[in-house]
Amino acid sequence: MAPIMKVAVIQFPGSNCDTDCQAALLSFPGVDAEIVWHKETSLAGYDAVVLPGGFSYGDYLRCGSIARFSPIMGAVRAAADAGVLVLGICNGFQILCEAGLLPGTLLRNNGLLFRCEHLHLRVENTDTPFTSVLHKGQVLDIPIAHGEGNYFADPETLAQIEANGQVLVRYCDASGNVTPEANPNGSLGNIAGICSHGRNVFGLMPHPERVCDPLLGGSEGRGIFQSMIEAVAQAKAK
Amino acid sequence: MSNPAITPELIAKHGLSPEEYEKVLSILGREPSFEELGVFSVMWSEHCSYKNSRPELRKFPTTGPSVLVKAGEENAGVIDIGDGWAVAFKIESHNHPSAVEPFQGAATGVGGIIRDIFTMGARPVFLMDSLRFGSIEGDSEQAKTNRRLFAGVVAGIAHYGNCIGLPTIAGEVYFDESYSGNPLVNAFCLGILRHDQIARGAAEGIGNPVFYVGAETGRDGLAGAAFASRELTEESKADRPAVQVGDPFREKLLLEACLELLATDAVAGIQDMGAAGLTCSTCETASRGGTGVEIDIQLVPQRAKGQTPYEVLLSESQERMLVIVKKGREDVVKRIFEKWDLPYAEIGKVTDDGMMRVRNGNDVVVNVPARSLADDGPLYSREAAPFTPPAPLDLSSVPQADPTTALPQLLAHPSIASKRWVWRQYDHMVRTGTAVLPGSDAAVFIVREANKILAAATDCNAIYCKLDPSVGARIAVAECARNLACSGAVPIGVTDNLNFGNPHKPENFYQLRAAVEGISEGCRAFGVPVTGGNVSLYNESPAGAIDPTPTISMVGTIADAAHITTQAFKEAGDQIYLLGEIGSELGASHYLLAIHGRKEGAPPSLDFDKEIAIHYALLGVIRKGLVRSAHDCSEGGLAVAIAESTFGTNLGASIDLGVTDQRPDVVLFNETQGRIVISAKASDAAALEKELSATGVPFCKIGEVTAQAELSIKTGANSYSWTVASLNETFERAIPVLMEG
Amino acid sequence: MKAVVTVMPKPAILDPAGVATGRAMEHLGLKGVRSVRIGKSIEIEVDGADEKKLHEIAHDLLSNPVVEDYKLDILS
Amino acid sequence: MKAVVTVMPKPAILDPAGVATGRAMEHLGLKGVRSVRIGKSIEIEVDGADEKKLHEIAHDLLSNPVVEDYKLDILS
Ligand SMILES: Nc1ncnc2c1ncn2[C@@H]1O[C@H](COP(=O)(O)OP(=O)(O)O)[C@@H](O)[C@H]1O
Ligand SMILES: [Mg+2]
Repeated sequence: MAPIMKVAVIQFPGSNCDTDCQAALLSFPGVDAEIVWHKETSLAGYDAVVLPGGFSYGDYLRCGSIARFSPIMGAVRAAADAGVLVLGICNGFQILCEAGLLPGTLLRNNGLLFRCEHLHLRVENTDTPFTSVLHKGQVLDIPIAHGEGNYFADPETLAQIEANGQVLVRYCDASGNVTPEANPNGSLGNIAGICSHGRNVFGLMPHPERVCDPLLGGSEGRGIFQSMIEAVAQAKAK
Repeated sequence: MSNPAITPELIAKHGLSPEEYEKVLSILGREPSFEELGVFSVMWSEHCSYKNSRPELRKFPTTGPSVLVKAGEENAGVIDIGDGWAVAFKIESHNHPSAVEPFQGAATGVGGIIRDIFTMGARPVFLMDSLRFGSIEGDSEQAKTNRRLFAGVVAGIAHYGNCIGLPTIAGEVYFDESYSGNPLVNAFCLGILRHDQIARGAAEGIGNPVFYVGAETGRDGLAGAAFASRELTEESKADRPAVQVGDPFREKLLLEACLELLATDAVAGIQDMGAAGLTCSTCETASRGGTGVEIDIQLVPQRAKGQTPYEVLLSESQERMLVIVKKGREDVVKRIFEKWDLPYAEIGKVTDDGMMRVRNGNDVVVNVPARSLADDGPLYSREAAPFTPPAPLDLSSVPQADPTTALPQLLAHPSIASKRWVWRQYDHMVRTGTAVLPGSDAAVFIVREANKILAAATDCNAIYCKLDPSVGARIAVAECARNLACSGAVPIGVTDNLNFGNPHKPENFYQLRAAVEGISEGCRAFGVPVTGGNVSLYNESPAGAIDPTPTISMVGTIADAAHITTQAFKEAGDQIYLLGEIGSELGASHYLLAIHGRKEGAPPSLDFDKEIAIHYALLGVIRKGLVRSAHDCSEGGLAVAIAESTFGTNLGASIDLGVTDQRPDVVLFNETQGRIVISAKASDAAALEKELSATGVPFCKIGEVTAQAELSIKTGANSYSWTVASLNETFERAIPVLMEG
Repeated sequence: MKAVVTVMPKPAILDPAGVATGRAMEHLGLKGVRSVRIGKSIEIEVDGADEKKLHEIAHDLLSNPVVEDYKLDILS
Repeated sequence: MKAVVTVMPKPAILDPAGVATGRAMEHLGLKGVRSVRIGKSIEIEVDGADEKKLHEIAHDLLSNPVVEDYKLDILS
């Protein structure tokens, strides 16, 4: 039987959450997930694309700055333009920003150190293919692991994405309050993840694929993938 | 450029003694070339030859039904874990490079141990780190230097591990003056493989081509192996250009490319280039294969122009491997390494004459029997000083500290305080297998592809080892096993890192010998083999030798996910028990050190039979589903252990130890071995007590988990209490405040 | 051709590393530190002299125009 | 006083960032890239003019003499 959703997980040189994302996706019935090498140039046949975390090209120059010129990025851009779902996690988010598929950029954490820990996210908008099964104001426990996750955009851009409801998740405390203490990296407006104007490209610094198994710290990341599956299924039903 | 003449000074500079040089002459039957002198020098250094420690290392138990590759046979030992799966793991030190350049020294230490693991054909899955620094408290220049070293080492490990995508899931950090100027940086890596994937580091098959793959050779870490085998002196600073820089990105590509290559059947042998680089890998593969290897320096990919053959041979550039390819399969290497954008070159072939032969174009610059380098190095039996056991602690000389203040002081001691500041900088969740995160006893990792649950811990209390090396080493093994038991795991193997001072000093050599004997005894008692390890000698700074530090890392397996246990209390009303005795041994304790500034007395005694009985008893009740939390008592004793079990929960504990005839400080802070604090549902209490009684191990109920987040402890007529929040704050803030102000 | 590209954070962008370094300088006894900004210096040696291409690379690859400015100096 | 400290990896030392970036430049069509080295550029504004102190800071704080060289330029 054909899968409900066939996902391409892009493997850049230096990606290291590629197989984690693949395993998380494969834990959903009806989902097929394949690793696609960055030297490929087509994404035909895939319903969704995931740019996983890691250190593409070592991230030595600037996170995501080299990966965005990879051969596959032309196909990623075309897919995004065609309305295919594109999810960038951590390094994937950085790459999407560098490629201009999402506005703004990610600066070094204001505490200057890499941070890996569980923290809380508040769901801000459920009217998207990535958050539809969640509810507004819901608090998710999802871990981060990054040294450069400090979201920045110029004031006009920021005002625009806020006004358009493009901010999908913000760092918050356990009760859902968006406070400076709950901000792990200095992100403007505690922004943890944003989507594109067209809603089909989503980038976030936290790692939903790390919380898709109760044995491994929880399953609160599943809602994001589940939302994607439903969006794809609905689109196919039409 | 012409080579220097071989003079006694040059020989001495290469660290070869006159007798060793005589041996070189008799092997060759002639004077060595400059390159050959360099090759003998690094291969016969302590770092590569273990010339001072090998006779001792033979005492380790290394065999067992689950041992697939024995210690010393290959780059890392391999242990069967069932269903056709196996693990390869090993620990390695990078102490001296980290003293000179903490960030790169630690980073390349991690890179090196990862290569040791994937050389075996295993996919690396997690890391641990064991670290020692001088005191980081106060405003002295020394403290500032120690903070700089600590920050740099942690950042270096984070840089390499995070970038390559391996979680660092456990470790330890201690601070003690003896490590000022000579920090210890020991890194551990574990990999997973199927039995039929075990790769060998042997140059098999006469005529097979020898490939160089990975990063280009530059003038990195020239003669680092020799450098690691000397004491750190002021002059060491002049060795500074010898620093190696790690490139975790390249290593990630190399790792993927090598595993992809090994999955084909094109490889006859593979060996990483670690210490002594190209030299070591060529002569070791030849020696293991019973063959010879001939290479041409001019074919080696090089980063810098104008490097001499000597430099290329001895360079310690990172992220390189030597691969012996089956003749006719060269195209497989080409295809895979081009895919991963990595340099590769055919640089020679396997020969039948047992020689390590190095050409520079048409000139032969090295022509030495490979075995003489890799296996026939000098061996020394050093003199061990007679040991006088420490006088037992005279308790009357220890003023009684008020536990109300002593407990927070202990929790704030950097060696006991939370290491979150460290492991938060490490990605400890990548590869989505970490089921128990750092901060509990042993870390637990689920290997998805093999459907196996592993646990791992690393331990060594060097104060115990300083005061009585044999007892200290035995305790290190027991503590590791205890940490595993607390997580629900059964040990399967040990790797050790022997960090000691200059072995020419008889008191240091005694420490080495006693530690090896202690570890051996411990491993025999627990029935686990030593699968490999590392020796780092000459850990001395101008102030003297470090405290002897035989770091133990132990790996275990957990049969069922339901057995995974953590140290935190779970629910109000749960009953708290102590397995083992209340104890009274205060000698060598952290209480004495942190509160009274004294490092003295005899370390606690260790009875393996009792210890093992307790571990079995604990595992038995864990498997019956009767245990909700388990945490062993280590530095700081019972009070610290109970406090730690309240952290990270919104719960408290009400404890009554009921002891009337002992000083409260002794009851709360003694470090008697073999003690574990567990909690159980009230409704399971009777069943638990019944099970435990049947095992015959000592245990007693000591209290209850409370909804109110307060810790209260009664001993005899004295009672003490603290809010959990204040203790937790003290525990969590200690290191960040020292490091960030 | 030898060239140096200097990439600096835009004036409006907060530079936490610069701030931290400025503080450390004061601790080391440098008085009156007003501002410290940390950027990158990239030295390039290349055959030929395609200055236009270099500008393109400095703009697209070496700097992130959202938050950084670059300066290209041709040394020889 | 305005000063710029340029900190570069020492010539013999591997510069992974430079290597990765050099390759990316070639992919972007810059031909004949011989070497790329990436260092830091630190702009300092400070009251007074203690050049000796600045050298000290550049050496001890801003650079790591084990693997890096620095250059101090006083702009004004
Ligand atoms: N350097 C480190 N890296 C990763 N984890 C660490 C490190 N140091 C300590 N930890 C973790 O912190 C916890 C407490 O460590 P430690 O105080 O050494 O425990 P114990 O006394 O039980 O051996 C453990 O989970 C340990 O793995
Ligand atoms: Mg423990």
